[in-house]
Amino acid sequence: DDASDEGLRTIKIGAIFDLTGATSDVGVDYADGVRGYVEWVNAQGGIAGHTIDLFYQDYAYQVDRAEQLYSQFVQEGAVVFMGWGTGDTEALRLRITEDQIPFSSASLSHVLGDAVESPYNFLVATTYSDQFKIVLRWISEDYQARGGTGAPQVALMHNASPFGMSPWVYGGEAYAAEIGVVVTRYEMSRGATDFTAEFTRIRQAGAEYVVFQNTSAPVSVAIRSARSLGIDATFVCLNWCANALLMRLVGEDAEGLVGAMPYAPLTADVPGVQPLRDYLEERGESYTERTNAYTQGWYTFSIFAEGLRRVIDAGQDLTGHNIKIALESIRDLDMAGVTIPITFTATDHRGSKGLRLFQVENGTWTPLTDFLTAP
Amino acid sequence: MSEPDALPGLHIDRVSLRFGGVAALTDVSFNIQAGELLALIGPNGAGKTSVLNCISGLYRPQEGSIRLVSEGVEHDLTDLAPHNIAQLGVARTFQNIELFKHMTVLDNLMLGRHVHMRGGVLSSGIFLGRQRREEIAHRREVENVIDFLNLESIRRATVGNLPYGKQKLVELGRALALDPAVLLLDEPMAGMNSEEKESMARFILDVHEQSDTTPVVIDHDMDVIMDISDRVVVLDFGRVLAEGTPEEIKMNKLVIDAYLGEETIRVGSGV
Amino acid sequence: MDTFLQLTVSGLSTGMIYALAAVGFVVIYKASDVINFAQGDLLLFGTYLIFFSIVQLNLPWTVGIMLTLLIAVAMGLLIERVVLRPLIGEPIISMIMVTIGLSSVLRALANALWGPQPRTFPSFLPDGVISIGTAVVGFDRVLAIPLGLALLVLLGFFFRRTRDGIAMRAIADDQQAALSMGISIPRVFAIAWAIAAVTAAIGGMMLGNIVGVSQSVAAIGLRVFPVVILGGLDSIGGAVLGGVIIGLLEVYTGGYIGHGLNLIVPYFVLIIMLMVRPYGLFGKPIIERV
Amino acid sequence: MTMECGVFHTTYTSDIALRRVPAERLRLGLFVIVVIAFPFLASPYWLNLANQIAIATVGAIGLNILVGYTGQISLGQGAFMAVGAYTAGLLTLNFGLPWGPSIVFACLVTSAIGTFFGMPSLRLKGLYLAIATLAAQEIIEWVITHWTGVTGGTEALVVPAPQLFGVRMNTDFRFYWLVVILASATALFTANLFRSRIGRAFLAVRDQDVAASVIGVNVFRYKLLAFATSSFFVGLAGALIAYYRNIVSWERFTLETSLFYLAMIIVGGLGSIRGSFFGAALITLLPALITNAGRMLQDSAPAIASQLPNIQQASFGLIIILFLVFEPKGLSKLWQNVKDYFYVWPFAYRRGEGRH
Amino acid sequence: MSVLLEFNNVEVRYDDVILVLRGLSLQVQEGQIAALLGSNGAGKTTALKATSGLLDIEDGKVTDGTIHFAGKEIQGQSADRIVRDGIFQVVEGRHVFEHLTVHENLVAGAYTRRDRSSIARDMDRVYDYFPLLADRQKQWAGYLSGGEQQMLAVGRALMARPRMLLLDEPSLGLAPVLVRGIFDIIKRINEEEGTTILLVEQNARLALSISDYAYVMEGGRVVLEGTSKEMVENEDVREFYLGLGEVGRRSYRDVKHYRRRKRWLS
Ligand SMILES: Nc1ncnc2c1ncn2[C@@H]1O[C@H](COP(=O)(O)OP(=O)(O)OP(=O)(O)O)[C@@H](O)[C@H]1O
Ligand SMILES: Nc1ncnc2c1ncn2[C@@H]1O[C@H](COP(=O)(O)OP(=O)(O)OP(=O)(O)O)[C@@H](O)[C@H]1O
Ligand SMILES: [Mg+2]
Ligand SMILES: [Mg+2]
Repeated sequence: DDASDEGLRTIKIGAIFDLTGATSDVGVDYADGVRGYVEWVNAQGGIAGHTIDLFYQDYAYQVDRAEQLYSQFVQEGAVVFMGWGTGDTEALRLRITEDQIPFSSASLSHVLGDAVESPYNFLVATTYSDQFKIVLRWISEDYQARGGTGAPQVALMHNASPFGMSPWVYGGEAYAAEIGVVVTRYEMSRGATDFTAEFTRIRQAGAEYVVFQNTSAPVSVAIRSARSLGIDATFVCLNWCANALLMRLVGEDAEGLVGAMPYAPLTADVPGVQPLRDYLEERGESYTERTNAYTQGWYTFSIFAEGLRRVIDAGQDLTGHNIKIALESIRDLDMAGVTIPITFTATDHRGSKGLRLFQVENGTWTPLTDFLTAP
Repeated sequence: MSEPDALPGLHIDRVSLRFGGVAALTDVSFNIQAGELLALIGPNGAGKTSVLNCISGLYRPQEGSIRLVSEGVEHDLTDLAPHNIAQLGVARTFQNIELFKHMTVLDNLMLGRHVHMRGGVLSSGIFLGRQRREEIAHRREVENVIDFLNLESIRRATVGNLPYGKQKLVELGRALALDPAVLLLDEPMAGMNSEEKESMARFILDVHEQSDTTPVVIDHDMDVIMDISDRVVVLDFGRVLAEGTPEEIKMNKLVIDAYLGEETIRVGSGV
Repeated sequence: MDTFLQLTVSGLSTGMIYALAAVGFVVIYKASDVINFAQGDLLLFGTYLIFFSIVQLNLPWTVGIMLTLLIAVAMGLLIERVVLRPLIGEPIISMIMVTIGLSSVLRALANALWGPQPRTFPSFLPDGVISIGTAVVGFDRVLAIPLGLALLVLLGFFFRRTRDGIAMRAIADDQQAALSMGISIPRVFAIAWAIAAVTAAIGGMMLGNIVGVSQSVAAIGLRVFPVVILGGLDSIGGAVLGGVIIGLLEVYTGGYIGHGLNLIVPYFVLIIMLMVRPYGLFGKPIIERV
Repeated sequence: MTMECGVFHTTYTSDIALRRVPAERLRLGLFVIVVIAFPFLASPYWLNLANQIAIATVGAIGLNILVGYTGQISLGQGAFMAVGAYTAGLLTLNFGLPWGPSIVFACLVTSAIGTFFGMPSLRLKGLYLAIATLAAQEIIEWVITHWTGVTGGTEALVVPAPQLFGVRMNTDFRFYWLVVILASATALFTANLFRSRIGRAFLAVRDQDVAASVIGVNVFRYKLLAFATSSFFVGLAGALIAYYRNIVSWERFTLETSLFYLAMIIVGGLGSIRGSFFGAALITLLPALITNAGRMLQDSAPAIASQLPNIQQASFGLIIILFLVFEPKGLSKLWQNVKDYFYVWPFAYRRGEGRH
Repeated sequence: MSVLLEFNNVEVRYDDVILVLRGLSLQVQEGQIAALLGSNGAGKTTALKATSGLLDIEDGKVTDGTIHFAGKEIQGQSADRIVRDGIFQVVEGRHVFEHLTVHENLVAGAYTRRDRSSIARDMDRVYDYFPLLADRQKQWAGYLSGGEQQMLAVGRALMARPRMLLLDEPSLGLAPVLVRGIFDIIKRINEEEGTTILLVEQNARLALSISDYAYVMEGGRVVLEGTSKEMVENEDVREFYLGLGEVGRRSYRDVKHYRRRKRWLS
């Protein structure tokens, strides 16, 4: 009858967001991106005629809460789950394998892309270590282009967490040695009001490039410390600080910053961001306020939507296993310039291996390079 | 620890104690012989409580020594920690009542048995066999104290809510539960009416007469002190002013001037 | 040598910022023997309130600062009235725990009012840096030094000489006896919380200028905990000295050793120092007279 | 005709029993039945919550030993749990030790480390000593994230599910039995502890340490012992989390965790085992309940639903405040009031002397 | 003479259940010294706290009856209001502010006063009465001996210059010479300044020697009252409070054992 037909035609998706916790500065935009996409796609008639029912909750970056919400949503029938941080994604990794729930997260740690270790985790953006490698290669080229001799000196300033360490431990260290870039690590402690100590050492070491793996707020404090000390180096932000927020926070000091962006900012001149801008404008919001976390949330879900569509089109049941297989069949999915085309295989769940460097010019992120792929 | 060359009891030898500029005790020496009932009196701030604190190890005198001779062994208390001194059989009460306020009377008294009990964490947590038997055996001892002090009706009352006088009794009970060789009482009669003083005095005398405990009493109530004590030591400005039987002390001019006052002696026939 | 000078200068300024954040702790402790876990959130409100006045209400600076201080006082009074007053006479641990609860509520409130996104406001302190030999330090950070010292003098006078200052310390010692003197505990607590909120607002304004308007300001509250312990929980002078010592320690460890050790080295030093002086540098000892 | 008008005990054994009256034993019996029946009736979601509560109960009892019974505020709960979790995880992972011995080891190691951080109690008191536990939190966290060779640094450990009689305890249903038994054992052990010598000495040290020392309690030793005993159970909770979640990541054991546990024992009742359970249950269930309430409102009152995250956070604080303001002795006191009411029911007077 | 303080059938409970005062009624005339005697736990301290508003902090409440001060109902009012109205209580058991100096303790005593100039004069008067305190002005009160703290507690009361003074065992722990001294001081305050005094004191002989009127409390109510002269003559008072039998004072050594009641566990 009608009701059961209706029931069949909704797809339940679970999601946890960080709206109040430690990473809420970017978590909110990501969440809004996901919710935006769901609303948008439902308004378009859903995925192959199925509407999406998104169960979501703030988990305040607390692992226990994430676990609770996960089991609640799955019990209520969620077939796909959108995670967020490294801690919760790790904590749920084995559970989702047993429950066969395809899982995405904004944590781009390398292990999560290993389809053997974590068969149900899908990485829809470039891993931190791939990002770092791309940046290192660019640095080495840039350095030579500027006429530098010898090995370029790079300082990696990172959050003291798995997220912060990830670029380094999963290949970054080895790759730096391989291409002859000298990288020194500096931890950024929580709640610091000042990074003079670190930059004093960076200056002594004579680093020409400083790479940040942290969120925008602490990076902005660091950049100010650096500017007041007059540090003369190129600053490069990886994913979670390369955004509009950072620009707002540091103001004029942002000029010249380089950002490694797996997902294009909403201000970028690529066709893929147009639907997002339209959607936001329709709701009376200005897209310039939004960070690329919004794009990332939106498109992360869109890729899973592609997987769902393929299962439905093949007339199969919407089980986690089927969705996983469908996702693994995605090859070179065109992302309209937002990211490089996405590919998953049965052995490799790192969907994207490329990113684009942007640079702040006159207060806007402007493309510095075309898409670069990981070595 | 060594073979004693002194009589059983407590020997306070040339003890001096200073706090910054304040000389609380200067060259104080006196003996407490096992079996006597000694009273320690003196004006406010004379250093009586300080002497007790030195004996029980709460204060460490800069000079002098305190030795305890009991059961044929001599212990130097001067450098021992308070809990070690308690283990040697020195118990006390406090001027300002220092009970475990949130616990019941029973638990306070059971704590008095602490040094005599052996249970460790593991056996306590499992609470079978030996531990249970130990608990019951000591409970029996404590019930004797409760019986002696007439505390049955308040056995399970929380100590903090008891009236002052009852708290004083519980504190005495806790000290008695230790089964001490020396019992130091700091102003046990303070704040009591005459009826209660009578029973408190009686309890002290009973302890003195019926057990091997040597009581030392500080108090400002001269009627009680002069009635019950065998010997009196008077402190003034941190020094021993006089020592003797109650009769001698009552007549001592120095003591009258410094402490008793003329009136007390004249009207001394009242409580 | 240049490095050392630079580190010292930064350490001093950071230390004074800590001291600014710390005096609020001391005031509350002096009045009630309570560590206020919500102090960081009061700082946070200081930051957001100045943002609110300047950016959202578009007020001129002077008016904005006045308004911020005014709202801070009101908040202090409200907190006292609603949360602390019912706990008068309860054990210390209850009062401490209630500040943990308060912290959570305030954080949620700030989030509801201003959202989690970090914000900025036009810097109201002159930009630019001051050079001391080869070392440089941002002007906004240097300002913490006179501010901190001014608070030290003012509060020092308040606690030693004024009736309410003495009453505050009396309450911390013995609430019942204080009541019997006719001291109104609610009134004095209210004063204490108002002062704490005001110092927090001042600190918060500074921090907003230095690190931006975001939830991370609250985290500074926790970093300040060792500062007050080192100085002695109830000593304003101790807070200032403690702040400077911890600030220097952090920056020296960060500058010479690194590895994130700057977060924990202060704790080691702190505990070693406490073993020598159990009540911090200038804290009052517990009096155990029996 | 004579009538007994109260419960009298004629032997010391019955007088020191944990459950002294028939009603108490009846209630215990009912509780046991509910606990046994529960997993057969509950959905996995509720089982998951139940397991979390059981583990949190162990941790809360551990914390209560230190805070509630010995009067020492601890901000290091999270870190001590981490020690338990990592020790258990590493022993199983690197040495293939079965879960049983490695849990015991984990408890002992945590106990030792807890004792180490309790050492400053030789000199420090009150809030000054609390800093030692905060230092423990920061230092242990640092060590875990930086001692990469041993702990894997910031990466999470993957711990295999424990085996019991050849059965893998990898479902909520199976794990339930393990945690419930261990939680009960913890509760029983602690209850026993506090009706005997050691526990009384803990309480004495809390109430009046000078008086404790003059009746022969070695105050320093007992403070250390309290740290040791407390961290033993805290370590147990940590180890259980390792085996239950199979993934050990330091992010689960931050200062925030410490504050959560403090909230549990405050809301439940300081110095009460029953309170530890109540508090663990309430603080674990609260976010779940609010989530569910919020999701019901999602369509009818979207404005409220959108503030849900803030409501969550505020409610955690509010519940602490409300309890402290209206019932500072926590849920265990509320429970006591209910019992007192029914104790002599239908007569409306209450027992003269309360037990605490 | 008018009635300054009046208890009318006052009932006080702690924690909502523990009934301590059970219909206490008494009156204190303006300018009088009234003594309140009674055994431990009779509720004397509770009565004083009910007057001065200190019950609140201990979870106690006046649940019935009225307390009038100078014609005004004061039960349930906050302590600071009551102090400002002119009632000052010296609490039992020397509650001095440990971390305040002796001097600051005295300043705190004058908290409600505005007349700065005479505060200094009163301070000198206190030091005059208690020279021991004068030597310790700058020292933390927590380090004083028990008796010295008691002097400070009384000294603080003198600083407040109240209309009515409630004294809870002022002689507690004082040396005999000082006990006499402190009662002289009480008498002088009463006579020279006209301060009305309600005195709770276990030393009944001294209390009766300076008071005009006396009440005996038992179990939360008054069981006996009369002028102090009458009371000294009263058989029961002589027996239980003055320790005088028909044959005069007996030695504490001769007091009989109190026989113990049958004991029950629980
Ligand atoms: N811990 C301390 N710090 C500083 N001074 C102290 C300390 N303990 C005692 N005193 C001083 O030593 C002197 C003796 O004090 P003590 O308490 O022994 O007197 P007391 O004889 O017991 O007097 P009282 O009869 O009033 O109780 C007093 O002047 C007191 O101020
Ligand atoms: N805070 C409290 N909570 C519960 N009960 C209390 C409290 N304070 C006093 N009581 C009880 O009230 C009764 C009267 O106490 P109160 O202190 O008024 O007596 P008192 O006549 O002053 O005795 P004392 O001579 O010992 O000072 C006592 O039984 C006591 O146990
Ligand atoms: Mg004394
Ligand atoms: Mg009394």
